[in-house]
Amino acid sequence: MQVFPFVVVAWILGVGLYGIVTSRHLVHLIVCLIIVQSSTYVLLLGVGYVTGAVAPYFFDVPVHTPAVDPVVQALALTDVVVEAAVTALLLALAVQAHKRFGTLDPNELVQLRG
Amino acid sequence: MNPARVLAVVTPYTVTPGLMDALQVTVLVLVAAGATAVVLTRVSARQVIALSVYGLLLAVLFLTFQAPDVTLSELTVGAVALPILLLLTLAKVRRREK
Amino acid sequence: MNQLPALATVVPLLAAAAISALNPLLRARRRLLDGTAILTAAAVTVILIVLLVQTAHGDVVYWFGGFRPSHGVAIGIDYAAGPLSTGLACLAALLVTAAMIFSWRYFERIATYYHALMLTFLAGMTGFCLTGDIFDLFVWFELMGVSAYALTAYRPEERGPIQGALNFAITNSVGAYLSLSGIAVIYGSTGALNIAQIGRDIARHRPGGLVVVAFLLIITGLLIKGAIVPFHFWLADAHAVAPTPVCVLFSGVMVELGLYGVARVYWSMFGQALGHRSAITGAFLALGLLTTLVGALYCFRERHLKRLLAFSTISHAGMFLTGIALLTPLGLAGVAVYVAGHALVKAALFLCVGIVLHRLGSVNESRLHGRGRPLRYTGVVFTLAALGLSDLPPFATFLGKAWISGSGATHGMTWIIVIFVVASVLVGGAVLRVAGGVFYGLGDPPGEDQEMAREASEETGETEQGRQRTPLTMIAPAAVLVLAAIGIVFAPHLGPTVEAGALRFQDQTAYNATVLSGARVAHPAGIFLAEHAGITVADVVTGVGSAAGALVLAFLALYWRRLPVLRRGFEPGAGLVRPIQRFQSGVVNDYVTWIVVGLACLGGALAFSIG
Amino acid sequence: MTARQRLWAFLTGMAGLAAFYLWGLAGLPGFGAYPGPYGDIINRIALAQTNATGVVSAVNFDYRGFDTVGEEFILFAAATGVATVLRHLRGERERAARDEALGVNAPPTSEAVRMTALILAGPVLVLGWFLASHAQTSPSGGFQGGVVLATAFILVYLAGQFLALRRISPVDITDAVEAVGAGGFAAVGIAAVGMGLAYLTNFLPLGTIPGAVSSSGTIALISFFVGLEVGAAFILIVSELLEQTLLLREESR
Repeated sequence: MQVFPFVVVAWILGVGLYGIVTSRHLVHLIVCLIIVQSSTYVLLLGVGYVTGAVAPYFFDVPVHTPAVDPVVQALALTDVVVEAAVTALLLALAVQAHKRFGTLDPNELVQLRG
Repeated sequence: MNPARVLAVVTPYTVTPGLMDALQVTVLVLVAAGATAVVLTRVSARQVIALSVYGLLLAVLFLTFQAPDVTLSELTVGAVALPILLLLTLAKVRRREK
Repeated sequence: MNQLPALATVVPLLAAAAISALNPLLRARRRLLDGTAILTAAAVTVILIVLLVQTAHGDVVYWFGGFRPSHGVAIGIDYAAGPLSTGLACLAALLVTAAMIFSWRYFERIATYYHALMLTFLAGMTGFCLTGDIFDLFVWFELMGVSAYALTAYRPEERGPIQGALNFAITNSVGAYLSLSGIAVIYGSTGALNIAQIGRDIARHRPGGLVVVAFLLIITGLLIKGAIVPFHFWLADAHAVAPTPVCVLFSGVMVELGLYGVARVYWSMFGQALGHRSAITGAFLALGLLTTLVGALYCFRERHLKRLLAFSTISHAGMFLTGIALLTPLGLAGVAVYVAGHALVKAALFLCVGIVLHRLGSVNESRLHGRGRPLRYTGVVFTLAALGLSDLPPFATFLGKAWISGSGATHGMTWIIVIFVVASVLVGGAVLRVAGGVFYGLGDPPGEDQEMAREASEETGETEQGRQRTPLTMIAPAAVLVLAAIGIVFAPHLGPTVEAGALRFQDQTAYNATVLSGARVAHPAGIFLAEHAGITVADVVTGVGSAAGALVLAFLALYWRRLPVLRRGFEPGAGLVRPIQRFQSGVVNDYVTWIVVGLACLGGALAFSIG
Repeated sequence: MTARQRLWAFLTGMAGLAAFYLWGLAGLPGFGAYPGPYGDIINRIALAQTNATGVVSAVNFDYRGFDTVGEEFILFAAATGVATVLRHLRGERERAARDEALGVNAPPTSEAVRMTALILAGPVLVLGWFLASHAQTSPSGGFQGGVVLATAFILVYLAGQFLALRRISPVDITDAVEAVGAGGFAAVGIAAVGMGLAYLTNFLPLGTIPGAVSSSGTIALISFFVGLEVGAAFILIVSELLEQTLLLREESR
């Protein structure tokens, strides 16, 4: 249980990168990029977890109760929005790529070679 | 098992450490399976649905990691907003193919 | 309270938001829009110059939100503005100002999007240079990235920009997410996000696997942005298609920011922990020199002007990494001066290519042969800048290269100067061939390579309408930048000051003391002593030699048809095109594969050096 | 490289990278044993210093507020980028979607969908603002609130009223609202600089009851601006993509 979450993180990262490398459709590639980024959330929150601790909200719990690390959650929050922003821009590029190239297969999306 | 096994606070809803470990392990396995499923579905329309389910699984995982803020954020962005953007892009691409 | 560090990043952000908010109002008044953008960029340049003067005798540390560190633990975010980092930020602001002046009124703009994106790009660069917090570094890295992706795809009517922006965005995003994993790993071990605090904590015990993995993961995104082999493939696709003012920023300073990030992460965080092992620096030295040669070779056989300059940027990125990997203060000082000189010269070259595109509507060297004669001033500035790129003595590029190779020679690595000269001859030869062929019609037009011709032919004009006259706002910034590249060399006692800044950059204990306890350290001490930063006769001879070599190579490239003996060698890179096309394939799947393979090899090399 | 070569190169590279990655992760102090001082210190002092019971929002909008400024402008730059890339290009003329041209003003949505969408749009709007304004109390904040606000806009599209809606929320207004959101956040910081404090210092009164909606000074204000900006940015992105889908833009040959 000590290392298992980090093995899952490595697995998600590997699967995501596999998806990007073998992708034949740009939207599929962008979704695999989302998977690669989601591996960072699981890693971030896994690193900040404290066994047997409560969530860092002291509305109904006294302040000194052992709580999970809030900083990591703030970082993960910032990341979720960064992911949405980059994905939106990539999808807009995908729409234009389909208009200009007529296809969304990364192997055909080649104007500049060599 | 690491030393900090004592429970921080005991309420009627507290999950015993043993149960929490089991819960986290199962959800982690489901998340790993979800990620593999999303990557292996090559049909884009179906992949978006798989991504939405994956977003839900991640949200449950973050709940077991005691991170409600990130859960809500993953739910709204990962399970709702991103799939909508993806579906709109696919609608545009499919309409042009016709 | 010295508010300058915060203003350097917040002023462009506020201006971008204001411009975008007044979109309907400013859309019609083009002059007001350009004016505000230029004013903001100039204001940021002035702020950073004043800050640079203040950092002369010590880093200026600024804690956001007023959360100062209590007994060695930082809970807020800080800016640690040192002489080198502020200098690089100031260079970035200067280039943005020049780019905005270049695009005064003639650059095709849409509503206020172009100006807002350029200002967020500037804010991302200044934030990246000055920040002292590792996650903040990632946030500004992303802001720089997103603005750059949008600016690359500025003309979606053509296929090139779309492919360039997609390759750029996907490769840099993969790099950014790997860097973020590295940040999460180091945070999991030390529980700190402040660069100084992390550096102090991990230096306490022997570096385990975690430190090495975190180091490599964090610099992955930075190496990709710094276009180091094998992560460099995206750069040529993105640079060749971006609008000219954006190319000025990409080649002039964005690539150098990636390498500054590598230097900052090494010197302020992992240096002491990794114990400056020669195996680690050896790996980066090899990568640097490999990049120098690969970039120069690609550059010489290119016919698309913007792509040619992009490949020369890759070559120079390799030289900068070599200078950093020497770990000596003179080497780092050489890199700083070389970066400044290269940015100014490369910016001038790109602006001239922009003028050629504005007046003649094409960037294909074979098609432009001899048509550039009426552009007299542009020709003069282009040729001067081309000589600067091949490291002719009065230029700052020559000074930087002399110091790097001098420092390498004193440490027993005399072969660095050989590789540098070969690369500058190839790069200088290519750019001088363009200067001679396009602006003065010398020799015969280079062979028509159908592949490159197809790429360059699609390049439509980027300015609103072709003009018969080159407006002053286009040629003036180019001329000023080239003269500045010469002016730097004559700055009073430039050597000692830049070397003192390099020493302060390399002294991790002084950095920790300044950031965490606000101590003033008068005499920082790196791991190597400061060497004499002068110019020897040998340096001048090698400088003039490499420039002469470049001229001879250009001459051969122009007149090869009339020299029967050389016919085979100088066809338009016939021998090299096939293998190079297999690598520079333009398919993003290949680029990500190269990232993974490159990381695995680099990781293996570092693991052996520690394990 | 051919697909096969690429796959084999990737698999070997990934094997090496995964081994290297796990070798590093093995050095971590193990799942559930968070070593660091940062989180524990923040948990102890957050309520006292900012009167906010939601510590994550306190970190997001106060202790590490400058990260959030950067992240807001990442979303701002992305939305501007989407508007640049999907803009009305020179050679394109707008032609209403085929089915739209046949007098049917939207894809034929059933009455049930249209009814629920319209009924839900109001409560979703209220939920969005509830989330954005309760950053310092409960596990919510500007981000989630903003995205929920954008969902209200998508519900209206589901109800098939996109063309009607397009007239009342043209891109310019959403652009302005987004810029006001991002600019407002940066301006709150500049106000602190105006008073001689460090950028983004929490200079407003913290209120008496910890966790009340009016408590914790600038955190509530910043969360409001963030909600405005995230909502407007997502509405802008979705409407840009909607315009691409519903209103075909064919290049005039």
